[in-house]
Amino acid sequence: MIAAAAFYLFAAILIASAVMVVTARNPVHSVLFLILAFFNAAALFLIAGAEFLAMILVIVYVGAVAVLFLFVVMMLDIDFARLREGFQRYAPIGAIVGGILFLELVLVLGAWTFADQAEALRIAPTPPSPVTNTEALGLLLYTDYIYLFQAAGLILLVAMIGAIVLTLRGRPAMRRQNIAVQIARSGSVAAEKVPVGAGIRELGIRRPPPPEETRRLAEPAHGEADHGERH
Amino acid sequence: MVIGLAHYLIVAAILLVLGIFGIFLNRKNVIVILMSIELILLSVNLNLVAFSAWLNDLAGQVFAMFVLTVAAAEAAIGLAIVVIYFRNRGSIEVEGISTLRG
Amino acid sequence: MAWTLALPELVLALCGLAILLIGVLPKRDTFFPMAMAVTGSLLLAAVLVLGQQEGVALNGLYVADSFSSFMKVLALIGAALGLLLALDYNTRERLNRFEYPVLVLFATLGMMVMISANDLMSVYLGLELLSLPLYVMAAFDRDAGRSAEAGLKYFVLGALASGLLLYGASLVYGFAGTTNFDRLAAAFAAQEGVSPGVVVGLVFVMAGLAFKISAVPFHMWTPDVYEGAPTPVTAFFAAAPKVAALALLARVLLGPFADLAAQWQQVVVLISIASMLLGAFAAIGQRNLKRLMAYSSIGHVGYALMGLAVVSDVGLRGLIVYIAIYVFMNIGAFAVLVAMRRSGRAVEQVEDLAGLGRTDPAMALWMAVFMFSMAGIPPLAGFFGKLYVFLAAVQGGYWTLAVIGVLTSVVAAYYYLRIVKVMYFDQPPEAALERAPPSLSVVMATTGLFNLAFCLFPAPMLAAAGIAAAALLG
Amino acid sequence: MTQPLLADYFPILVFLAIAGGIALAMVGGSLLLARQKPDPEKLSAYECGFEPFDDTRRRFDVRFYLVAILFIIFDLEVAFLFPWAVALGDIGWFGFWSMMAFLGVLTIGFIYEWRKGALDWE
Amino acid sequence: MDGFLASPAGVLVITVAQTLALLVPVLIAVAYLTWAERKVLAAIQLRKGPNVVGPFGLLQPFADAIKMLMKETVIPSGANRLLFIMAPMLTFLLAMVAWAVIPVQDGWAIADINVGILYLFAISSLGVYGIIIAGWASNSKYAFLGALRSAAQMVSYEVSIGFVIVTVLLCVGSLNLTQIVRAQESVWFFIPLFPMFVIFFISALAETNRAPFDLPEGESELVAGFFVEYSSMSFALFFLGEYANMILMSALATILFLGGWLPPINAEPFTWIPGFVWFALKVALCLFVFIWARATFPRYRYDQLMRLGWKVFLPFSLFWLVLTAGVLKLTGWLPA
Repeated sequence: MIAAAAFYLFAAILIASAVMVVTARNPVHSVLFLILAFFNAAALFLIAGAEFLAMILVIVYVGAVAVLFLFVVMMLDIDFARLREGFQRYAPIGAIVGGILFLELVLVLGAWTFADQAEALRIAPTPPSPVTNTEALGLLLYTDYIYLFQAAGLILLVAMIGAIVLTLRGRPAMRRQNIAVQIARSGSVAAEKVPVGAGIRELGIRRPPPPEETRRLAEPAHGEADHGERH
Repeated sequence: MVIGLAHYLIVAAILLVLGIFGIFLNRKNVIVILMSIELILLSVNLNLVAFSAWLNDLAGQVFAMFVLTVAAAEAAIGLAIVVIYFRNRGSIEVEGISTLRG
Repeated sequence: MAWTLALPELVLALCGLAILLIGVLPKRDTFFPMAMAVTGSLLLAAVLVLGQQEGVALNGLYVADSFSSFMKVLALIGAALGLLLALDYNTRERLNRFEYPVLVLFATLGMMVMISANDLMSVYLGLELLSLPLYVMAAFDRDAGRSAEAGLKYFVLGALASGLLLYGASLVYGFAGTTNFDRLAAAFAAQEGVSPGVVVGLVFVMAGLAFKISAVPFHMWTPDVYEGAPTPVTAFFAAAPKVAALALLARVLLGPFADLAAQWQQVVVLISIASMLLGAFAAIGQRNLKRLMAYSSIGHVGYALMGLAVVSDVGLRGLIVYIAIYVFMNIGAFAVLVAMRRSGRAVEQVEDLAGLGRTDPAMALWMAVFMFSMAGIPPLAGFFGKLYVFLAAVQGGYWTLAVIGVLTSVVAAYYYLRIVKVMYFDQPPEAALERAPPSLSVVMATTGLFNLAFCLFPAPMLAAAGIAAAALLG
Repeated sequence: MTQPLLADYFPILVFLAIAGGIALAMVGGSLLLARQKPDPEKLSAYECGFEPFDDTRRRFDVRFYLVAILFIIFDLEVAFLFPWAVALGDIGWFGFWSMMAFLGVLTIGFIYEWRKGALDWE
Repeated sequence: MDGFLASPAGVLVITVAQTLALLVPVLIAVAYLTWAERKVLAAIQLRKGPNVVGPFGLLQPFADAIKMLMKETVIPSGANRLLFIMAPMLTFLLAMVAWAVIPVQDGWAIADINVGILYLFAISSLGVYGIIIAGWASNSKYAFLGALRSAAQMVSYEVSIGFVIVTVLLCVGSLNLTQIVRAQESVWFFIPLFPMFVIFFISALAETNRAPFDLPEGESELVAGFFVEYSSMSFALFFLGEYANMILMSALATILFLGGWLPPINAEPFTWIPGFVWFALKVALCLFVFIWARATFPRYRYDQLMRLGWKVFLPFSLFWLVLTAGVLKLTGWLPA
């Protein structure tokens, strides 16, 4: 009984937020309603038993895609008034078309019967309960559907290439921080063991040679001792 | 009143109709069109998961997993195109897209 | 399971990855070498496809038969020629980034996955692997507002179409129990009545696929995207993806849903007639050559669908021959279009061809060959393409289809021949068109010779098409 | 249809309600208790110079879009890794190498990004 | 009586009781974390922390709370009122809701779902929303830029956290948090997976905008980042949310790497102490290191911070994941 109540609650919020996504005045509000719709859809997935897909829906869509939507919507300066003009003109026609399409679908979908040989046609029967939903998917995804899995990998690669080709602009010559160079110490500026207690008098002021000279010095790389005299 | 498959299918059908309705209604704002496409894909995933649960066959969930991942990558590319379109045109209204006409 | 069956796709993917890595290593741009590497790997894949044996593999997701081999070789050749068109144009228009050939390669890989799909899931993933690079290529010239706009329009309608296709696929899965084509065919063969859910699902799937071949009810994007995208990208749009989409539609309709022919045949007939009518009448008033080519490609898809509408092996053979000839006609015509450049700027209006007969006779001759071939004037290949399709319609008893076909090809001939008139009888403007670069003249010559020589020995193509049709319907 | 599954998720709803209640109570409490005396000066945005001329949500560096897009793609990669990590015991070497191929493809994409400078910040 | 307990209303009452039994201590812990942080920072900087209000300043958190309560909530004119108020509540709410799945002791997890770790990974990836909405709703340049930067930072470190979690899952074989802790009975995972533990901890620092990675809210840079326009209780809620996230991340680190409620040695003297005490001690240890990091490390520049996230952590954690999978596969130690 609770499952039915939960289903109706989530389905109602899902449809209401979907309506708000389509009719919201401000695109940022419609993105937030889209996130609410994804949450409720994830809850419906849970009720149907697909818990891994529910979590992935939340992680991927709400965690990543909707963030990109927010970035795009927030960074484009939109004046909302002008966007609403076409709304009244199309609303009635759209409503009628939508209504007819929906009625026809309901007629068809209501008549669902368990296809008689569906039992035999099943490629991947849901395993018994000790195997969790995630493990069951894992058993299938990488061995039986390896062809599609690699194709999905290539699609992700193409999306990566496409995003970079479209949005990346060549940066002007930018001085990059090269940590390796910063840390590296040229050979000549080695730490010098200074005898303790000796006053400044005997040793004289020791200063590392200026950088250009150091590079010239560094070429004839002999033993360490040789550097000592040259200072 | 136990939850039947028809409940899921009807919710998915409503989402589909709202998605298509959203596209033809908001021909002004490309972002809302992209969101309507996400709604359509959500209704497809709902359909697949519901059928997979009732047919006791995991193929539907595997299909939904691929639809989810590929549609997310497609949305990423779509928004990249919207970004470069916006950089050239200055606004994301669809009505602005009328230079190609005739 | 014999995964070695999918060797061509595997090799092409590995080549793509290698080229991507090699292309990004040197600091300076490597457009030309990478384009050559991609053309090489496309031809290598074509050779591998020819050597492929038949069978279903990879857990029923992949099928390789002579139909898929024929169509894959055609798609690969179309893609290779399409890439050759882009070599000179991209360097002049500062689009010579090495990602362009890599995207062409991955789009072709998507086509191969689509053509040899044996499961609704492979259909969707192949379609997405094809469409994603096309969206990026359409918006490739990101500084030109037109290209971004074309990319955006193509994306929005492409995403909507794949959404519809998916909804249809989910209904078919739900009501029939599986997404695998062989099992679907077996299921429909066994039971007589089929549940309405499957029919609605099929309608949605057909809507999604009709969008990809830009058949009439879903053609609105075609003219704008063809005009907005850079010309070599438009050439690529018009040739190879159409082959893959038509092959996929044929396999889906004649494979699993063969027993539901009563339901979908009427729809295909209507789509074919509508496409032919629009292809003929909408292009008459066109000034922009790229929009004209868009409407002409819608028309040609209408003729090709006539072969599918008659649901017979003769009809399917007609479709295969028609689409093969269409690829070569279209690539040739677009080669001329890409070569049209006046004082350093690419031009695309019909008037820009004025007086080409005098200023550049060779290019004008090739353009005339392509235009006559598209109009269906006898000695050229276009005529034979239309001949086989009309024969199939007549044998099948579809008189209305054949008559409308003839009438629309007569009307379409008007705007093809008007281009020839403009080339030979109008006064050339003061600044003549620049000479075509070598890569384009090679493409013009090969496709032009194909159109001319087809009538001399059509036998090999016809035989191959016959075997391919038998493989699908057998 | 898996009914018991729902029993596990019920506490999450209760948590949501209670945590929401606490947050509302805090903000509500301050709105009720504290003396609210809004005056234009106090309500102006925190600014050392003058009020920003137009809507402050100006266009920003495209770099943020690129990070969000790359995050989506790597998030999908992680999403594919979860079922693999859980089922690695039973899918044998074939499953292992199929994931290694998938990671190889995406690592090539990562190297491509690195060389193109998509990961460098100003 | 048990009839009532079994009935739905009964289950509701039990769950509410369990929730309060867990949330109230967490809230108190959050309050006292603020106090502990100021005390530890003071000790490290050789000065006394708050010691005026109550013995050793123990009532300081309550004093702060009341002060915040009495302050006026200023909502800037250009701001988007509803979103402005909702953003801090969202951050706080997310940090609290995650505690439903955390197994404080064996079998004590209130919602012992078998995708526990995914639920936590989802909650941590939602943290971005509180910050972005706050930055956008307060309609000020500083706030919006700060929000974008911290969102980009959190997003970048999210990926490496994902890879680290998958590495741990390889050694466990199940997504359920109780199973993860039980798998560590032989050896705590921070020993075999030490580099992953280090990366997870540093990424947790970046995820909660703490210590060396708090550039977006660095006072000197962006005038306190996204909550520049906030005041009184909503400001306090942001801070409570941040500290609650800190505790949550420490709890996650404890569960994944430090063996949750398991005693260090399974011998007699240690097993007398109940599990949740061990859990609390380990979380306290992690929190101490959080605060210690804040006291010692200089702030990262933004490009160094992003470079570390994308160019060091991501490839290394991916490499380590592949290495772990290979080793486990070769040696056959993979959990069935």
